[in-house]
Amino acid sequence: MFEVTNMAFALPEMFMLAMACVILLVVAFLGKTAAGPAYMLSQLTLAITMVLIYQSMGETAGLTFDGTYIKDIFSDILKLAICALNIVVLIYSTSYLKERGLFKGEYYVLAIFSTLGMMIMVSAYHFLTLYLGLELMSLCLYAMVAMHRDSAVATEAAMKYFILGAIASGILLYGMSIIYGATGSLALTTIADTIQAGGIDNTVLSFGLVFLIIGIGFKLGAVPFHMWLPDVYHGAPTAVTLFIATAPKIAAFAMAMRLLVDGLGDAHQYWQDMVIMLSVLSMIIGNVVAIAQTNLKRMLAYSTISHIGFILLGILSGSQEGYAAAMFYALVYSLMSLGGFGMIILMSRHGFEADNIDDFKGLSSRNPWYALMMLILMFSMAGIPPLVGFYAKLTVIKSVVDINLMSVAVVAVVMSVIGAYYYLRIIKVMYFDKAIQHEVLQAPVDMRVMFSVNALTVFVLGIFPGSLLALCASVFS
Amino acid sequence: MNQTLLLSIVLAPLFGSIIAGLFGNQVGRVWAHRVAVYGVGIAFVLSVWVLKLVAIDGETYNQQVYQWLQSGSLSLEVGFMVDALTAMMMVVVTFVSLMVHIYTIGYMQDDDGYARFFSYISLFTFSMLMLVMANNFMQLFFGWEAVGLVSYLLIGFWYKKPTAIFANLKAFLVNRVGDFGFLLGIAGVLMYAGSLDYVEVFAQAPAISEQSIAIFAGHDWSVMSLICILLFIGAMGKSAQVPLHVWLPNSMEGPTPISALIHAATMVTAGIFMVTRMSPLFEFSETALSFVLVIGSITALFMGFLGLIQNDIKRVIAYSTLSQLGYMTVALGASAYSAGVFHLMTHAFFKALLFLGAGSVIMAMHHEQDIRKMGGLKKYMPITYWTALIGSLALIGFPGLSGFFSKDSIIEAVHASEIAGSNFAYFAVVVGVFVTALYSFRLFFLVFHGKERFKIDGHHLPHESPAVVTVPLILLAIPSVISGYLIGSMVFGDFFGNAIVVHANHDVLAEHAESYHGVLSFMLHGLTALPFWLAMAGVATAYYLYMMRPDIPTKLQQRFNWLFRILDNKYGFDSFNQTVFAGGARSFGHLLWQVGDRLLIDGFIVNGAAKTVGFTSKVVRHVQSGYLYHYAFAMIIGLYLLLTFFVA
Amino acid sequence: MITNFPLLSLIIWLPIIGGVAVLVNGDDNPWARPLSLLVSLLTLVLSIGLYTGFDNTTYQMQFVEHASWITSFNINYHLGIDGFSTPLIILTAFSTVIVVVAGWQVIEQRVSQYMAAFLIMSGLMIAVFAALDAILFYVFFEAMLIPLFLVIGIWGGPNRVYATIKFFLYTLFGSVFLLLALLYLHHVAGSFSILDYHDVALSMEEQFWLFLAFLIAFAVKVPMWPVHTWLPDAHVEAPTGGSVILAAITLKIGGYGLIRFALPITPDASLALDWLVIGLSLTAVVYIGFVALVQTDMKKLIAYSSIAHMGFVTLGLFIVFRIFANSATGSGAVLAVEGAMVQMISHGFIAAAMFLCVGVLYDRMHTREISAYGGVANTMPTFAGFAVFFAMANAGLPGTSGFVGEFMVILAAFQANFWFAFLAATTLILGAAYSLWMVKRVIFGEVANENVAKLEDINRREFWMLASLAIIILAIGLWPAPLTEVMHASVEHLLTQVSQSKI
Amino acid sequence: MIALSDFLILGALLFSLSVAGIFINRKNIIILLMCIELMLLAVNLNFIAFAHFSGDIAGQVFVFFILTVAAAEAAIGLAILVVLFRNIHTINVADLDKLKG
Repeated sequence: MFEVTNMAFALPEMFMLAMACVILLVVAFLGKTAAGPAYMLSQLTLAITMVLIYQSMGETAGLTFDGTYIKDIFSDILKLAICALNIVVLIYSTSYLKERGLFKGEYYVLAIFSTLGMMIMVSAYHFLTLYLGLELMSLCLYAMVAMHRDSAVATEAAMKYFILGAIASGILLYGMSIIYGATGSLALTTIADTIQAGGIDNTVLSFGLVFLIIGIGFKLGAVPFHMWLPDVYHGAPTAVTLFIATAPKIAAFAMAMRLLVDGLGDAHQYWQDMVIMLSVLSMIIGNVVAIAQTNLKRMLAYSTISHIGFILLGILSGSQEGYAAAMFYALVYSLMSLGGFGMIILMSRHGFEADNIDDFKGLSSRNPWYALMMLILMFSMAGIPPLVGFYAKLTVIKSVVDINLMSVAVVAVVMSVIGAYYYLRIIKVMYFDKAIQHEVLQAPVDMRVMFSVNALTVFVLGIFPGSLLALCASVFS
Repeated sequence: MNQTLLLSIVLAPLFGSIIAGLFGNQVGRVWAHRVAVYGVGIAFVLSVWVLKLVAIDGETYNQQVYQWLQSGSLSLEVGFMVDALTAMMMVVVTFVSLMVHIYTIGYMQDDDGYARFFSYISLFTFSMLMLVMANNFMQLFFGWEAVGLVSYLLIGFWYKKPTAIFANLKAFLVNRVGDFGFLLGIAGVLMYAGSLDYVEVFAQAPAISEQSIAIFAGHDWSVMSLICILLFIGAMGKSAQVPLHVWLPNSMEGPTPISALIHAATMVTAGIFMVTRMSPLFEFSETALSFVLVIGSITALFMGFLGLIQNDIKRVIAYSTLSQLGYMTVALGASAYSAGVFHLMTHAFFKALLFLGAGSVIMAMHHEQDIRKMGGLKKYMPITYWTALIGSLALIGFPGLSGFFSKDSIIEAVHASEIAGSNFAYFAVVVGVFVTALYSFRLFFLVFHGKERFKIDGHHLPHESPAVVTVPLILLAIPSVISGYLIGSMVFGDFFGNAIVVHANHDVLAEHAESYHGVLSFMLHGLTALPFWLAMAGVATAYYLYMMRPDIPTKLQQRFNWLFRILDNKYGFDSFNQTVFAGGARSFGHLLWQVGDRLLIDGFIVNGAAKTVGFTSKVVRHVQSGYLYHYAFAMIIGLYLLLTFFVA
Repeated sequence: MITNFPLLSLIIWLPIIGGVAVLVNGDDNPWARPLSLLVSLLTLVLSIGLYTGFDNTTYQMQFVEHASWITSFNINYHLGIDGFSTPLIILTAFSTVIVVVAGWQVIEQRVSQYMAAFLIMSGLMIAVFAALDAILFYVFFEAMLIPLFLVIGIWGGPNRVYATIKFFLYTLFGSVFLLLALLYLHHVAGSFSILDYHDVALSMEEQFWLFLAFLIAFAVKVPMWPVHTWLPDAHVEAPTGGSVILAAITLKIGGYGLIRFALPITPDASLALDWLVIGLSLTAVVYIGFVALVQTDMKKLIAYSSIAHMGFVTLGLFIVFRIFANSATGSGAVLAVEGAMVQMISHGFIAAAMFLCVGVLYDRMHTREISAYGGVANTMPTFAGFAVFFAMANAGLPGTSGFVGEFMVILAAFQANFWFAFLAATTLILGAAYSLWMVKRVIFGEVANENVAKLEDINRREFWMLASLAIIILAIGLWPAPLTEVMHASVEHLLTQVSQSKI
Repeated sequence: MIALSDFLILGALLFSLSVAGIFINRKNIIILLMCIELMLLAVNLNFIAFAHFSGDIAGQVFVFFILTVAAAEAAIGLAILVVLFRNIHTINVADLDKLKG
């Protein structure tokens, strides 16, 4: 039953919760001047949390809080990734926020709270915890999108995000209720056991599954539940877009894995086809529509959708290899989009968003180094070796090939060719076009360094992907 | 006979060529021509030595120099095979080449490309020697193409002349059409003989002749006929047989020494040599032989006609060359290989002589080549006159001169031959004799006799050419006279030994060999024979028409205008090729390019696909209408789809 | 021959690292050119070591290197060469030197980037020929596109963007199917080692699809009709160096891929579908020959002639089945395959030389239109000599390397079917026609205009660049045996592989 | 005695009603918020019904959490609505169309 010792499993989350409250108080008391300290504190929090997670990484996995909460190598890795990503995200965003008068304490409070939400999602082993983590994350994100109060697009984006998000969680809950009715439990362990035992009405099960899938698909941004994604990415302040586009995707991936694999793993034959549909649609719509975009944020949004399609390929394979591939892809994707949106922030300055593709014209002559970094990121997203994006695609496609879903694999590769086109367009703009304006970068040093590190990681991981792949593989074996 | 000897024969001219060609500027004009002349000179002397070894000591040689390529069980080698045929060709080639080298010193003396020219002709000598000395088809083909290359370079030697660079392209392409067949023939040989070495292939010949191949489903053809005809197509290209003769008249755009060396004496006879060399194969296919016979006789007769109406001194001789090549081919067709080769040799001497004489005239006329603007040159340039007379007489086959023996033996051979088409061939060669005499002496009279129609541009009259020009003329005149007396051993004797294979059932020369009792009786017999009187008639007609009654030709021309126009258009071969082949190929290419590549592949498929995707993208993005209720609706549709499809 | 010294790795990584070094040196660095030249020359010298140390008697892979790379998928850094890859590697190393020399003065802007791109590309391409692990192969196979994409896009002509993106997507489209095939084979064979792929048994249907995948991937590279249209555009827009590499090496990767993958892995499908490949090859020879005839742009003309010449490669590789059917002795088959290989090597040199000639003219007059020239021989006699020589080699004149490959393939084709040989042999006429007609219009004739009159003859750098190529072309033409004997064992092995059914 | 199915049907009806309300209504964002609440209520009904008939308490506990979260959600929603109104001076759904394509 309920042992205090096991609460240590949740130590990082508890610490983060405490720190979140501290930051909240600091912000409350210091008011306007709180931003700086809040920033420092949140970075500190994330750093220490990482240390805590890392320390307990080797230790035994197990459930706590009456089986509603799990700590295993999977959760540890993803939490580490989430915190690490958010540290970088915060570094990237400061200058951007400052230039636009958004450098407020609230931003960091929300950021930390939603990070907490993500971590809870990653570790949730019970519908309830899952739902709470999801909402904690989402509500904070809604607010963050709306942070830029005077921007009409930002608030519009927030509103759309909120409404659709609410609907999605409603649908998810409905699904949960059905599964609850079918299995008589909310705990994933019990659900798994009951399904394994069999004797559940398949109709009810698949009926509930449909709603769960929609909830997952929405959070991930899979077609046809992706409609919020381009508008939000486009409308939100780039700093927030950056935030939404990276860590939450990992959390959503974790949610998908918890629900579909840990909970309903034995119902694989029911959800596989559904996921195939989402995956194929996402790859097609995402890649095709991205071609027509002129706004880089929007283009990246659609490219995200297509990447989600690839991640789903790994999940639907239902094999441990496939799960590992999906996990690898999720991590790699968040790393790449971190760089992608980071580049936009890097280029932008006060009164200039740099989110139009034409803003990158002739970059290679102005800033050869950063052009090169962006080149690496774009080729990686396109999945061209020797960059890490290639191995992500390789592994997920391999997992599909191994279960003989050749048609899906063919769609995937053809779409990756179509996708390559719009990434090439960015490179073409940077390298083959004449520059139209010649301002120098104003981004602070720490960001420049961090961005270079970010891009170079993509490159180095491309040459030595072995360790990370092995890590992901080890999680599921 | 050893390898060093043969190698030095081949490499001496090559060395000269390289020095003159690559280092012409360094060594200067004089050394350029010295090196080249010495190179060929050495080759000539050694070739004579080789001939002596073969003819007198009866040696033969056949060994590889190095292995060119080894692939699977097939081994391709570069090597030499020397027998009587080869030795004879070597001597002819090097001798004429040497003459031309010397002649060139005078003829080209004030040309900028002096060294380059020597380099080319030396290179030609090398290539021609490689061709005749080859002991396998690969090397034969190498020499075959190499002489083609040099011919290309030399016809276009004056590369500023539009006509010259048109002519050399034409020559190369037409030859390539021939080589197209030749190469296929070689491929056939390899397939059925499993080797490209002469000896091995000839050994296989009986076996091959058994087999048949179905080119078109259902029609079995004799493999041997196929191979031989394909090989002969190559010969048609090189030896300018109808319809692949079109390049030779244009080739006269090249400097005159070239016309003498390449386009009269040696290269154009490569085809004759090749067929003779392949006699072990051709003997097995009467089909091929009669094909050869008919093509040859057509060339012999109809090309002769064209010679009648040419006014360019070199073109007249060129058409005469075509017709004479026809004679040789006829001989081959009649299995009288030795007669054909014999004529090849004599023709080489007197035709080279005629061309060089023409060159000498042209120099005197300051590069005026129209015979209507000449005349009466006899008194200005006696040496040229007398040598030219010897040459012409030899050409028309005046008894006692070389041409008489070779041509007569051919005519007799054809007369005796029984294979299909031999009757027509006989008619052709006999009529040909008259025609030959007519155009030859038309030329001769118009140039050297009658009134002087050229304008003397004030200061100096035409004068005899320098020694470097006249000496070769004299040196060539000698064999033009005496070489005929070799007929005893070359045609009726066993000079060629087993280099030439003739099957008993069409060994036409054998019959004559019995009735051959020495040169004198042959000549006496010739005096009573029809060809001789035809020739005389031709000469008489020429004298009457162009010396006594110059008005008649013009009248005839008006009277038979249609005939004249046919001849003037050279039977329309050139215009046909220009429009159908050249033009046709270009427009066909345009069609494929514009319609096939541009429109269908690129337009529809490639860019079409890209456009489609782009268009779809533009359309689909409007689904993202921006309206919340559409977004929600999309989700509901998704829900609906999932529910309908997947709820078990 | 198993040696401990990692010669192959050295040859692969030396240019890549050297390229990076050049790149970081920056553009205004005077050492960019000499350094690149040094690196490329060093690579060439080392690669010759491969030839001298090569053991002709065995088909086994040599200079093998094996190291674990991606353990979780058992993907290895597995290198090795046989008779097919060795000549191609040397060709690559040589072409790189030529390219560096060719760009010496011509490239003014972004010199180090230019040189670096080519050095890195050369390393990657050598690796493609040496890779024995499917994924390793694919990685280099694709990675090679990146520098080429940039080279064409940055230093290319006016329409470069269309050309380079077309080229990239075209080839990418082809290669993704290769990836699928490789993954499927791993699924069946349980390993990514190409050599294991050779031995795995496959049903006819599997082979059929795998073969199509291979064919799409490599047909685009070769390129075979009708997926050739990227090549003329790419060539026309690419800088001289780009064209040289494109023609000399990238096309060869297509042929090499067919040898390494399609034939040994799916022999039965190759047998069943050889009519397709043979048909396309002959189409390439004839159709493309006519198209080349009417080109008005010199580079386009040479590009089309490249396609026609590569037609002989694919023809030679796939007539072997018909030859086996016709004759008991596979001698003709050996001839065919070796002919294809020789044709690849020789085309590498000849096409490179032709493009360099065009480059020489382009650097002086900045146009590639044939009509803009005429009578170049008057002002550039030495160059004219080279141009005519290379044109003759392109037309397959005996004594030049261009002849050897075509000769071998045509001889072999006759043993497969008379009409194959017949159509293939049309290149004697067409090849001569388009090559020499161009020469006639560009080189010969009176000086066409004052620009031509102003031309000055090639300088020492250009002279040695062209001379070295001329010497090699002549050497191979006069004595191809040293080239072919390297491949005998491998060819024999390949033929045994294709003659055994896998079903 | 009311059967489980009756509750479920009612829940389903409420759910569909709310869904319909969301995409049929094109006037007022407030109504959207209400529809969302309705959706959550439908879910709650399901949970309670299942909990009751399976005699398991967890479902009812879940409902309490849902209610609280719903409240927080509504708060955030309204806050965003206020900001939105400040910017575009309307709460008409059809006017939220700056972002599209």
